[in-house]
Amino acid sequence: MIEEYLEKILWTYMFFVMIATFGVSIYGIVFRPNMLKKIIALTIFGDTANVFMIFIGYRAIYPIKPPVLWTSHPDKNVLNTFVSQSIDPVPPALVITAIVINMAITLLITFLAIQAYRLYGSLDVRDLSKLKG
Amino acid sequence: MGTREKILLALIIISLALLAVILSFGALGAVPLKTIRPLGSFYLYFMANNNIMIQEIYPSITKPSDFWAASTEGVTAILWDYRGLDTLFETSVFFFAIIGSVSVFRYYSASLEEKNKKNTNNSSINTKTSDQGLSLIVKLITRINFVVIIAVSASIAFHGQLTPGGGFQGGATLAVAPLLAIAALSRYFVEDVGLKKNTMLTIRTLGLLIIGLLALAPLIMGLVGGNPYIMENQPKSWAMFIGFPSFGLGVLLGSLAFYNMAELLAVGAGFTVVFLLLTLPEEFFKKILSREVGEQ
Amino acid sequence: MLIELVKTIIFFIGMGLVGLGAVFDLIGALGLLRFPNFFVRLHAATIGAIGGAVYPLIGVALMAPSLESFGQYRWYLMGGAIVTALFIVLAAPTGSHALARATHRAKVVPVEPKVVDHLEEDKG
Amino acid sequence: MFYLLHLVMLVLMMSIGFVFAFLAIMERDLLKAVVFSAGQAAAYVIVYYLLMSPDIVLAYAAIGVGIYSAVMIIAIKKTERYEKV
Amino acid sequence: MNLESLATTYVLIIIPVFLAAFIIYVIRAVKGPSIPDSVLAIDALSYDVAAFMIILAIYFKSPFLIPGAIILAIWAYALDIFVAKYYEKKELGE
Repeated sequence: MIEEYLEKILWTYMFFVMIATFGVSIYGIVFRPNMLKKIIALTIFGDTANVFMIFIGYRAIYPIKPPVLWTSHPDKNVLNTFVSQSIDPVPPALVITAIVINMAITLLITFLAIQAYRLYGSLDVRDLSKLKG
Repeated sequence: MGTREKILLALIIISLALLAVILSFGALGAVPLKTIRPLGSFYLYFMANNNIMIQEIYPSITKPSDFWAASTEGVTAILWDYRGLDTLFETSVFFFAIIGSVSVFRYYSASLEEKNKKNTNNSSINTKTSDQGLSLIVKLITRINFVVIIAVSASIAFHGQLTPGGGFQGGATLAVAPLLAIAALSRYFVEDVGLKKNTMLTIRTLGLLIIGLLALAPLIMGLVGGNPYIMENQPKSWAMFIGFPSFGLGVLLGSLAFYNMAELLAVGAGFTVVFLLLTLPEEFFKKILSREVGEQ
Repeated sequence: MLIELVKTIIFFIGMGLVGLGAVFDLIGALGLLRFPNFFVRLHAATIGAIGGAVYPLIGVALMAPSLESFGQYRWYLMGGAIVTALFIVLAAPTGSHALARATHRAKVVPVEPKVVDHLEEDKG
Repeated sequence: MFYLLHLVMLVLMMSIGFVFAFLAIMERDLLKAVVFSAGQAAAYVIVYYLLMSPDIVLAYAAIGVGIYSAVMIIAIKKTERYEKV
Repeated sequence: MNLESLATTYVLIIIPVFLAAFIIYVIRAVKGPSIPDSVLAIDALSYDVAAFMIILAIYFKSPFLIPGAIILAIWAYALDIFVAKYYEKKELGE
């Protein structure tokens, strides 16, 4: 009984921590003036979103294993035990795609930021917005 | 902070609080489920299944091998087989991001030639001395570590269908080798070894080309004999080309191993290009940019 | 029979190493917290990295052959542990060395309990 | 009992990740922010590990701890280190 | 009691010690007056996390959780080298 309550409280606490991280990173993206700081905040936001997705796809059971089969020739019992213990493999597959695309976008933005510094001598968005032409 | 920022901040806080309330009532599953979802269960049953059990679960299926992904690792099976097209376009996004980066730094080749010319004129004093890179200890240990890194990345990529890992993970591990070489031994060492920008671009394009050809192979074979399909590993009993060779559930499982190797090449070479571009000395860019501005 | 005995002894040696590693880890962490400045903390970091990471890894590698429920994959566990231990033995001191040398050169942190500073003299 | 220990580890690592993320955003010294961001990535690596997805551990350890930090350190070296307020 | 359950129980006792050490490392990384202090703490934290991952593989009885450890160790080393290079040289490519 007490374990169930504790379990629920702990899971809810984790979701709240995640939402707090979302809030902090959105603050960084919107209000910090430096472009590199914006990029760091963006990566933190993306990572937290990925963790959120994995959390939703998780199974709350104790003997839990990654979705990898032990034997290459499974019979019926092995397969049933495997499915009853393994996590859902769909969210990890989605998250790997998300991580790669995040990283590609971050690389491109970083290159653009460096080029902007070379051309205009500043990374501050307030300075960059005053430029003309 | 102006009025607009205040409104924006208030909106952010309100939406996050709304999300928190929704979650705490358990809408998205504040405590994760104890059972598995049907889609996940499908993937888990059929990713490495040798015709067992399928007809019990889905009696309508007459040819069980139609759904077989030939991998003992669930995530790789989904990435390169069930959602193969998605991964193909993801690799393309990575490819075009690097194309964009190269085109942003498009003065690269000119500056490198200038640097080489300067070196030959000045009898290359700063490029060959011990002044480059970090201390001798770091250089030696880094050279030893290259062996470990390359072996680990190869094992991660080539066993991708049996143990956790795969092409992208192996490529991201392989990328640490040029990165450490750039930091510890200087980028001139990397270019002397032969890892130049254009070579790496070629290898990367080759990797993507292999992936594309592998994906299109069933289509081309199918166009000849009828019933074409694309990018899938599992044998199709109704098609002319019944799938890539899979020698039992041994080491080489269908096309997954080839996809992983090609992805390893593409990702490792792509990261090398990025780091070679990023660590270019700043003074050449300044010179070139000032010249261009002066001409205008 | 003899092989079983040897395996069991090796297993207990491995367990001892894992426990020793945990204790060393805590000691290294406390040292890193309590020592006064960067150059002194390098000692504690070495205890944390070598004592806290390499010893447990060797211990796991020794424990692995007795874990029957892992099947043939216990050799995979053993190999992974040994390779990681080998890499950390090589990398951790090198990383600390590079960091200490760069910190000294850039004068980020003053060398405080200083009797003699040969690195400074070498630089001239 | 086992399950609760698992949950306590998860809670601890999420909290460490939040602390590092907060410091990374609020820090004015960008180099320090990058180091804190690497710490956040290391905490999230254990979170992914405890949520039983070793594939993501492989990909994210390489990208979050290594490549982001390296790219950002190079970019800071090329541009400027302190954020203007 | 066979060796396996002994190993699981033993690892269960070990885990809190490691967690305490992690918390102390984090305190040093947050407090660290200079950047090398933080980097040193995060470095030691990463190596210990790598070891912790392999120990936990015994606890969860799953050998497929271990390959992340070596990757984490490799990239922690790379972080060290990069911060050192930042302080030592004018350009990171030299």
